[in-house]
Amino acid sequence: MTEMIKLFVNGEEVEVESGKNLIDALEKVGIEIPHFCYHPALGADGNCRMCLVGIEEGRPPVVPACKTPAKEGMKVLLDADHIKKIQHDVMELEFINHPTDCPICDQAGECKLQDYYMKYEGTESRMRVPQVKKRKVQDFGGGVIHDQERCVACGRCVRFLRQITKTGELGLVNRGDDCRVEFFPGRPINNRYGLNVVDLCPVGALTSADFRFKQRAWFLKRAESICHGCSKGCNIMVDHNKEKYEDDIIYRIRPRHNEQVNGWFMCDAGRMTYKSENDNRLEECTLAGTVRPLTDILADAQSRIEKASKALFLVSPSASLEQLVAVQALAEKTGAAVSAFSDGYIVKDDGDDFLIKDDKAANRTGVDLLSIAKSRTHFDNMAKEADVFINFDNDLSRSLSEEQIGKLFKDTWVLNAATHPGHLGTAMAGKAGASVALRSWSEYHGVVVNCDGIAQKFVGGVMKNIERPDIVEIAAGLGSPATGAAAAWALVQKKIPALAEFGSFLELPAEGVNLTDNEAGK
Amino acid sequence: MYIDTLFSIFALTAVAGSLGLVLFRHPMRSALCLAVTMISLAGIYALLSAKLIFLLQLIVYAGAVTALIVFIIMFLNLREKDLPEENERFTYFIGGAVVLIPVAWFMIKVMKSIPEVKNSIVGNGFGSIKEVGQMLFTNWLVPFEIISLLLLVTLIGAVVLAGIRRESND
Amino acid sequence: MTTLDIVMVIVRVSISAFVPLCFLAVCVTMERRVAGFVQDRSGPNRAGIYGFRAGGLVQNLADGIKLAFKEDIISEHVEHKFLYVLAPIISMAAAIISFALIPFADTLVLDGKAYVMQGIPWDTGILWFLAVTGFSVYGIILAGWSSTNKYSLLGALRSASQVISYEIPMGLAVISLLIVYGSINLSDIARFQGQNWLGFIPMWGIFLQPLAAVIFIVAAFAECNRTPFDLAEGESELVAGFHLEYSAMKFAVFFMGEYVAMFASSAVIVTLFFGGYNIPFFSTDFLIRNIKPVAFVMLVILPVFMFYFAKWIRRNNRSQYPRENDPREAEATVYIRCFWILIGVIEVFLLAILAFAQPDTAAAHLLVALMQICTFLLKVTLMLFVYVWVRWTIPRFRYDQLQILGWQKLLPLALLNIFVTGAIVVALG
Amino acid sequence: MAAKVKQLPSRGGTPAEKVYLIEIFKGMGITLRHFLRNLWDNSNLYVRHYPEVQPNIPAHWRGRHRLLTHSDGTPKCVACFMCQTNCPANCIMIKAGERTDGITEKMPVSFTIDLAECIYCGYCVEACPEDAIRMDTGIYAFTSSNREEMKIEMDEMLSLKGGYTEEEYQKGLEDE
Repeated sequence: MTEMIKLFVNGEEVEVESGKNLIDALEKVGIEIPHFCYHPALGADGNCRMCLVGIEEGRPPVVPACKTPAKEGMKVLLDADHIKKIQHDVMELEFINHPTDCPICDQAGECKLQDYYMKYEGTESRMRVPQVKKRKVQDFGGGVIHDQERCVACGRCVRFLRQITKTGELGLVNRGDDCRVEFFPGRPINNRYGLNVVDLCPVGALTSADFRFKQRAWFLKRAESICHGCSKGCNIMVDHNKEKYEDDIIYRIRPRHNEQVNGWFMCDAGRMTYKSENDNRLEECTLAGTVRPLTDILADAQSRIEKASKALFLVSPSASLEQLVAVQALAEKTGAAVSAFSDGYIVKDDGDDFLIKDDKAANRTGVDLLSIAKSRTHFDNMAKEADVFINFDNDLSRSLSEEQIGKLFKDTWVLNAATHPGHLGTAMAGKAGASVALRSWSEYHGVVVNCDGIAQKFVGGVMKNIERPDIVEIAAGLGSPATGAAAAWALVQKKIPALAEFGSFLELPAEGVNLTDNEAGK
Repeated sequence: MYIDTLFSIFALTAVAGSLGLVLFRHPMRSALCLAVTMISLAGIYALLSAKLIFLLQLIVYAGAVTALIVFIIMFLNLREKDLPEENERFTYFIGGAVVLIPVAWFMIKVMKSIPEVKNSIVGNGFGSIKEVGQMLFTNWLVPFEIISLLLLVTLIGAVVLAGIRRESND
Repeated sequence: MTTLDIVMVIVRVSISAFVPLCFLAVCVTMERRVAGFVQDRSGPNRAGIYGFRAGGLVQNLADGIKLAFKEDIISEHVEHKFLYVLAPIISMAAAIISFALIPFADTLVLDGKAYVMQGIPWDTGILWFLAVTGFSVYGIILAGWSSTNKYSLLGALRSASQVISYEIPMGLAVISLLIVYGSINLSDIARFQGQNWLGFIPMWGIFLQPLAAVIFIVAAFAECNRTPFDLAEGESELVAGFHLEYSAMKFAVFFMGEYVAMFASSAVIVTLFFGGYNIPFFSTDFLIRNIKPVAFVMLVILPVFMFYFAKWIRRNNRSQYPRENDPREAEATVYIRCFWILIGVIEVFLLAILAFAQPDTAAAHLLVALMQICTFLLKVTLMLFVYVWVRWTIPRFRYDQLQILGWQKLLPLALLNIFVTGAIVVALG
Repeated sequence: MAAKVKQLPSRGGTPAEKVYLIEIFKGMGITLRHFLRNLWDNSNLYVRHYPEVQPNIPAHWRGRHRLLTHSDGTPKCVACFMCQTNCPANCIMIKAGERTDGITEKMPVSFTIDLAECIYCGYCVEACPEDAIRMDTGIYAFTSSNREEMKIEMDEMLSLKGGYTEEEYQKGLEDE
């Protein structure tokens, strides 16, 4: 428990945590101090002067809030006339050369300049001299586009690349109204976290080439999710929108703050995972080559499972705990084997010591927690025995070559439930099995456990035009005791007692539940 | 001749209506069959030159009483799924019919024993409102008044019953 | 039965069956044109055949053709399809047969035989009307109930309870009238009103029983579901009430049923309170006895009337905006010529009567009967105009106001009226 | 500032008014007067004989939309989506893209208005920061036999000309 101290803001007493600067301390209790250059992950720089606050009976009487630690008994002035004048003047300074091209700026709607203009300035420009012209559309590399005119020279991007990635591609050059951000000639941004500078930029100076002009920020619906790109489980915000007459598609993925997992950032590869959610998805459910309603396929599959001497269910290591448990319960009921064989998900030497991991599966720890076998030998043995094989969205083509898959399931009836085509390679193409188009992770809710044993909930907000089933629904349709999401969650709680205290998965805390001290550590 | 034909038609519709009343499963259909029976009976009264009874049958029974029943059934808004399961209804119907056969046989016997009367149009004033009114207010005054008293008692009873129920509900 | 008997049966039945149907067009046109004029609009005046619009009557033809050829939909959710189809039939049939016992002329004497000028020559009169209008409630209930739609059901509930409630004051108002007239036979009632009171006031029901007239007319409005009592339809809250689910010809039949019911109740109101077929101040006997002067007066009046009528047509049947060779003026010319030809034919007929007919002959009887039919239809048309006029003047009642008016105002007033009338009749002996 | 409330004297209290019938007859008198006046001479109706007599469309009338162009013929629109954001009928559909002619960076790739859904509120015109969309074509009658034809595309809207001069239009805005 952090120590609490008392100080005064505008004459009113507030209690804040000690050991923090004024911006962070007061933000916790809901008092906002405007700032451009300060960012909690990058530390104080103090160059924008927007966060100047008055200290009554203090020396000096006006201090930058980002560099001033909160102290007991401090008397902070925020709405005094001279502070307001400072804020107004700083804003006016920022606007001298700012091209007010909000209509074509992607940042509009989530821009600090816009917000602060409405809150702290709100006056017409007094400038009568022409604005300084700078470069407009400058490719910074790594998918970052720079507009020098919009820049407020806060230096967040420069500091990020020096402190966090330690690559230091960018720098501030010149002084005064010629000050601008530039990369060193011939060395554009070239690292796997470069797009974070777009999020860091408080204005529209740095924009993402990928997202550029695609959507306005205020149309986007937000869903708090977990990145399924690797086992780190970065917290993300899925920004999606359903335009009139069109499908609900994701426009971008942004990192969401979680100190325990990813801090404020995420990798560029993770940001681009949205593309596979939008495009090249399976759309139809087929049985023996013809499109059939799901209920028919499930009925057929159910009768085949009952008749089969042995059935094998292959689950994905990226599936949520609920889905894993639903399939497991189905296997227990029908006497089938479950495997989570997914060696191909691990990409050797791809990870680094920051966020990217070798293991590209989101829930491998969860698979271990539920003690689902995942070894190659187990999978091979079971595949030889089985005459019904159901794949629950495991991309087997990553682990095995097409010939291997074809050989394994030569005489087996195969139901392939998948989000994308090609999970079993093309070897299965001519085979008279069944295939079901599944919901992907941006479309369902659930809980995954990351590589550090932190269980995190995610919410799927995307509603596609084509109704696809979730794995839990399919398992229930095949006769699983987990008849729905709630029943599956109850089973999860039975198997993982550390989660038992949460009534539903939505009650999991935002920062996740660390299971390391319990089962995961075993 | 045409009187006989008309009588047969009315009698048949009356019987068909009452059969429908019992046989239909949905109360709305039964109630409408009742209306058909009432109207057929009114037709038979008309054939008997009983104009007032004919009109009263139409106004009171077909127009008001049955309409009220239909109105209440509409109020309940019964759907197929609200109706009770009646699995063995046809067994009961057949059983009931079998039980009624001796009664019917007896009735036919009684009917046959009644001497035949020739159908003829009776005198001009017969069954008209004036005649019936004069009868009611001379020969039948006391029963008439007693019945009106009885109706008044029923009315008051209905009001009292409805009032009690409302209080208990509050 | 002689040939004349059969001809007379056909004539009477066809008048009582087809006149209400023909008046549908008049009603609908009047409804729309009066609504227009009351609100300073013009109403339907565009639909025409080769430019002939007949004052908006052609619009009805267009509407009728549209309704007849529209797709007739029975929704999937309608469980009782038979009752659903039966409902409009009941309401239309009840409306038409309720007109059957209303006399549209005085008893016609031909060849020494008297023919009662009603669809059905029966003497149960007003009771028949009450009995048959009671059936129209079945149509409403069945329509609302079998539509399986909450708006329809609510509309039917309102409408049915309203019709049932207002039958009581209506019947009671009739009773006080019957005490005065001493008969339930509508022919007797109409003949009674042919007399004059003190020589110059016609003994019409409205003068003898003003309170009963008000109660009866109000109740008749409610029975017809007309404004201000049309909350069964309540567009604003119930969309269209009980006929919401009906389309095409089934809807049209409901619609026609409503107007025929309106026509029939207008006819009853005219018969009970406005002297029926009687021409004011002139009884049938008087007319038959003085057939020659009557024919002469008609001979003079008709052209004069036509002259002004033609002027009115000229004034109103033209385009209200600058237009070269206005086709509407040509149209007006055609109408005026047609009317003059009609008048000419009538004049020839009247001249023949003036020249050859003797009082108390078949020709005289026929002429008087025709005049009375015209008078009756004119009176009914005026009453229909009142219906329309009220609709476009008075806003709709709230449901509780409607029931309060029916049970707490009209019912006691009707009872009071019976007592007072009875007392006066007994006192005067 | 208090809202403007006009207090009308409460009616219906006197015994004569409580009988209703008298008031009803008064009201019927009014409607009858109108009816008879118009029956006598129907030239006083407050009716425009529409297809023959065309209405005079004032400059601030909101008719069919058009997109304005710069003097060189390129669209003024910068695809800021303000009109789409403000559209209460949700009938504007824009797709934005890169602009290469050097005027700005962004322009619409497609700009569709579904006239069947438009309610002609004029919010798009008011919201536009570039004066790129106006409803001053003076076209008020347009019909189609199917819904697809009611969608108008960017090219068509760009080719439409305004129905008024600039002065008339500006004056119309003031009148509004």
